[in-house]
Amino acid sequence: MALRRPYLQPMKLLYFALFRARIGRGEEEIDPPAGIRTVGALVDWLAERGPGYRAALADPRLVKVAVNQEYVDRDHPVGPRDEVAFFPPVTGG
Amino acid sequence: MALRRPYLQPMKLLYFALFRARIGRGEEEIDPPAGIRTVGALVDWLAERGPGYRAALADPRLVKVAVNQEYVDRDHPVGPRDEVAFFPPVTGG
Amino acid sequence: MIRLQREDFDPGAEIAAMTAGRTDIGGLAAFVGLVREMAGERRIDAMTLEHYPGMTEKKLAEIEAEARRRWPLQASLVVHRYGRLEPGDRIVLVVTASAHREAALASCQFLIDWLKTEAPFWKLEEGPEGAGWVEARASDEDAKRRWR
Amino acid sequence: MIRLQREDFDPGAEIAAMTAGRTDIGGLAAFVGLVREMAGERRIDAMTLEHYPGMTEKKLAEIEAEARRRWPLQASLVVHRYGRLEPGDRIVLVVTASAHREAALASCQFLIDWLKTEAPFWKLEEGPEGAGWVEARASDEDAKRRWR
Repeated sequence: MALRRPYLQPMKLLYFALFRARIGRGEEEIDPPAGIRTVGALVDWLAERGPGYRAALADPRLVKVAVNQEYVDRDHPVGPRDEVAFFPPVTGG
Repeated sequence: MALRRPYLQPMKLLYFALFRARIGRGEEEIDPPAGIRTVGALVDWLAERGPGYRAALADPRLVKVAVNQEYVDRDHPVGPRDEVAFFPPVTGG
Repeated sequence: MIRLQREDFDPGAEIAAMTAGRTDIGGLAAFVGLVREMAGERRIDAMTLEHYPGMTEKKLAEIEAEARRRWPLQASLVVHRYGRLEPGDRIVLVVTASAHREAALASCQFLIDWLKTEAPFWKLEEGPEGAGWVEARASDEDAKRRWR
Repeated sequence: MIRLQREDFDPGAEIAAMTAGRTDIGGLAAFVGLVREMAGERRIDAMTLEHYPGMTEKKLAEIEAEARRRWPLQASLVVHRYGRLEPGDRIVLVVTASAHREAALASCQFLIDWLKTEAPFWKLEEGPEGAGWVEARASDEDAKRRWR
């Protein structure tokens, strides 16, 4: 029997507003390297994926992150099957 | 020719709410003695006119006075033809 | 605008009229005061609002003018009723509109706080144990003092 | 109650529904946010409100629950629209009702302040010079910080 790769439990990433525009998509499923265990590590890894990602995620003060629909800090853990959303500061109301 | 008495330019007094109930009327015209030149003197003089007046005007903190529809203090002047209103602290809204 | 009236008012109609056709209002704040059935432990069957005709209109106009000096308002409205009211009836309406929410919210609160301590109204409550004049609350004076 | 919807709402109908048949509400506070034609120097032709489906409802419900923990409220309502809006259109409605005016006014302000910084909405403005995402205002963070 073949080994199950972690790819089968991917992480779901969501991008909103300006980030969606810069990255060019609203969502994607990814399978980050095993070493990526925190929001901060994930942001740094994503920023290396291309200029759109880099532009969106460059300024940490302007990057809000929600894991499973809760606001979290850079040291919050992330793992397979998490829904991780990236967006600029909110402007509703 | 007869002397014109100050009575011909009386002061108009108004009483509201609890004061009207205690004094037994909502308004009256009076001709106070010549020495009554301030709100404070007028209040003290009125308080001697009977138990209803005394009950209404006994506690200075609970007596609000308006002269010609403006809130005033005890040392504000009063004179003939003024409209002087007495009432407890307001409770609208 | 200020209005002193015996009859009821419609908050929704007043809000709609204030914003109709306008594109310069970013925030609108409203306050409605109503007659409660219970005032602390006392039950209220009815309430009669007495006022000082002439001075009431004057003070309401002054209070509104003061709000408009303090905040950049696109529109403002104070409607206050007098006469006999029953539990559930509306007493007072304050509506303020501004380009920004902060001015609308602060001026609405200012208007109701000032009105409570400056406008010559008095409430006579009727309940099972008879009628009595409502006493002024120290907290209303405190609320006004915030705005000095 | 919270509602997230594309369609318009009627502030008057919501206020009337909240107070209908009740005699335990002494004060009701409402805030309506609207699209302005001018945002500072920029003219706005339209605005699109994007949000995070699922999280938006969750955060709005949390914000409302927090207000009800902090103040004794008889009723509360937050309605927020999303999608494309034009100048003069309503965006958001907050209504709170309490026995006392202080709780109604404070909780209404709290709800709109928190919503501005906590609820995942973003505004894309379209004007004569193209479209651009609205940037968050530091003053909104300051407004929220009052309530810590």
